[in-house]
Amino acid sequence: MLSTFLAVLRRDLLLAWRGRADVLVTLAFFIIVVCLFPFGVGAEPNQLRAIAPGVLWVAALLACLLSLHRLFAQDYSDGTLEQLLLSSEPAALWVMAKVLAFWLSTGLPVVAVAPAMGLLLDLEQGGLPVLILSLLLGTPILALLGAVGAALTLGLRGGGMLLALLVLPLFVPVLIFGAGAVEAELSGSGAAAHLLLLGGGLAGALALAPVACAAALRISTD
Amino acid sequence: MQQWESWSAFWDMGGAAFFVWGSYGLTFALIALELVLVFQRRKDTTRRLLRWRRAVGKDAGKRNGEGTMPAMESET
Amino acid sequence: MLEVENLACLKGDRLLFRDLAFRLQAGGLLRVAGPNGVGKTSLLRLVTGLALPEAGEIRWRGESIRRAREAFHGDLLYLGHAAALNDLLSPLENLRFACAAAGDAVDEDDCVQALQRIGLADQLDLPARVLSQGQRRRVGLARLFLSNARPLWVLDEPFTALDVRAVADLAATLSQHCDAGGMVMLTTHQDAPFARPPEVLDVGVFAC
Amino acid sequence: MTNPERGRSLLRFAAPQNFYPLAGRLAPWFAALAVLLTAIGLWIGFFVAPTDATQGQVYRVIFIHVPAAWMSMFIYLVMAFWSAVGLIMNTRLSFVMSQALAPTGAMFCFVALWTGALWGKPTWGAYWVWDARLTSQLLLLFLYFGFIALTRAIEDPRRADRAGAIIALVGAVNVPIIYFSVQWWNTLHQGASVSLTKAPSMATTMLTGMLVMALASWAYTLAVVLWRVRPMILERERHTEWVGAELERAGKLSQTAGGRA
Repeated sequence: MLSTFLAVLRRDLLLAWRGRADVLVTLAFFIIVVCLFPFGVGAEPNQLRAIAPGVLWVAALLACLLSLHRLFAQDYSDGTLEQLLLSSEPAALWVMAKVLAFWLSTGLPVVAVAPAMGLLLDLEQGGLPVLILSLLLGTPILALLGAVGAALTLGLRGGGMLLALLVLPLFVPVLIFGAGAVEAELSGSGAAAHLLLLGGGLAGALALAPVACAAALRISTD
Repeated sequence: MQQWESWSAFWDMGGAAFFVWGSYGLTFALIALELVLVFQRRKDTTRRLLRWRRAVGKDAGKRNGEGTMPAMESET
Repeated sequence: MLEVENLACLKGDRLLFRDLAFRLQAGGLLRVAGPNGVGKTSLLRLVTGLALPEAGEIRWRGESIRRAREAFHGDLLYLGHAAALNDLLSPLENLRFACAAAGDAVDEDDCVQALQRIGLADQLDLPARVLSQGQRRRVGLARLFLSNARPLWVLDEPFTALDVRAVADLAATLSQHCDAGGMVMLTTHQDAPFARPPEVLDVGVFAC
Repeated sequence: MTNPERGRSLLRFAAPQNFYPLAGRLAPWFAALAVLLTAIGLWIGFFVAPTDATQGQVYRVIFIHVPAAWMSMFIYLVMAFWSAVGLIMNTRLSFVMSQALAPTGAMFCFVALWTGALWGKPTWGAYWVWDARLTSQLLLLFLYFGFIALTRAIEDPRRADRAGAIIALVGAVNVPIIYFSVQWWNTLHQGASVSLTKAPSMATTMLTGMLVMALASWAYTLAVVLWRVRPMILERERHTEWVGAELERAGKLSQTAGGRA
């Protein structure tokens, strides 16, 4: 039953490995964006500490956005997408596999280096577990929502900017709850509510986004 | 004029003339602009489609080979 | 088996054809003909369900393909213009993925044999980006040797960029598939040595 | 129409044919209604409603700010509704409707932001504060821009219709989430908590003025959307015979008008 799902997951992970330069570029982008902030706002530790959760989250969001257009572009131009749409499995299933592979190859590395970048901004160490947890819950939502945008803008001129315009407003709640979780933890009010909301958002996105994305892919290849 | 002592008091809006008239002014300017654009588009579309139709041939709807699509026809 | 009725196809703002109808029975080999731009590829994409028709219906085993999509796609093999090859993967990896993604249980040995049979024995493990046009084409066509379980084959210009021997081999494979009760629908600009002459569907007749 | 099969398959071409003249007949009436209601609303707003005890005269911006904000949200929902109808029933007119609504919705959204900023300056001392309502409104404007940009960027009308419908629906699902999250964020960050619409003890005349202006913006939206949808229908259906006849009629009209001038 899951043969398409597994085949897509395996292939996309293999492709991510073969094209690992792309993954490294995304990671480097994330690191550089974070490093820009002290130059922009000044290296005063208190100030950096105050903006650290927001900066890390915005940088993670931009890194995700930057690589989103790659999600379907290659498969669209070489005809693989058509073949996948002709699989007898529901398209929402293998879309999930593609998004999962995308997240494992771009979201997860960002989550992995985020604590180090947090230390660079002097984020208190008590906030690091919550930072990781919020990114683990939040970045998959970004990938799922972004997949819908990527599917809609397939093959369009200026697709990258259009994709940003389409999905950035949708990313705002994730940003609010993600960065908010870290701040709430640091201010002592506890991050449970934020993390629960992120978890709820992830569940909702997992249920709805693949279906919308599959519909968008059928429309874009029509 | 229950609310205002004079017209100049009305235009002054209790010192907030810029904010009140700025709001109303821009709103009505935008509405006017939107209406102008809508009617301009109507004119443009009609003119363009008319030209297209002349180019394709008067009886575009009945001719084959131009990729046209008769809505209703009584053949067959 | 495959029935098409009243089909109309809109491309951009042009109606390409309408009232197109045909029927393909088990064992049938149908060649879609017509000049360039008449909508041959569009017709194939409509038949596969990749594109939505403007009007009309396509039925497979008596059921509309939109209603019975999963069953229909389980029975269908479509090879389009693009060979569906990823440049970073080898022909063998590409072929294995294509089969697995389509849901065919094919093991590696069968894939290797299929590639050898189509003349890519030496390129099995090279990345696909070094292949020539004809070789890329062949990787896609190798799926034909592994898809006998799928009765309906829809092929868009399968003979392009193939040499004479490969064309003959492919034609023989298609004829065999039909003899075994399968169905083939294809577009081509060249005459291929089929065992028996194919039926011809001229899309130009239905053009608007 | 001797062939019933074809009649059915082309049924949805018939709907625009009926809708086009209907839209043309209705639009002027809605426009007249809009003018009338605006006149009444402005009269109430400026000459009947009393001066606000705390805010003075500035509050009179409310008579366009609030109706515009309401309208911008409502139009997005209507767009999503037509998009859903289009995707489910496969009717092209629904997609055209949602695309005709978008610019007006974006315009109201911008008006709400602009008037909010101008109202905010004397009230809060700043043109922009990251108030929950204003921020949600700003995000809604981005959603409108996204929809408009996407439908304009796709050349194939059928793909543009459907892609726009998907993004409208995705946006509509997200609007409540965005609103909730922004509210949450705003209360945590202790931003400006003065809410624009919660003017203390709002007089009934103020409320009446606001409602009349809201009705006026409804009528205006209906009129302008009906006017905008008409050339869009002509464009989409230009291959049909009725559009041909319509165009010939319009061409003759403009010719005689040109001859006179």
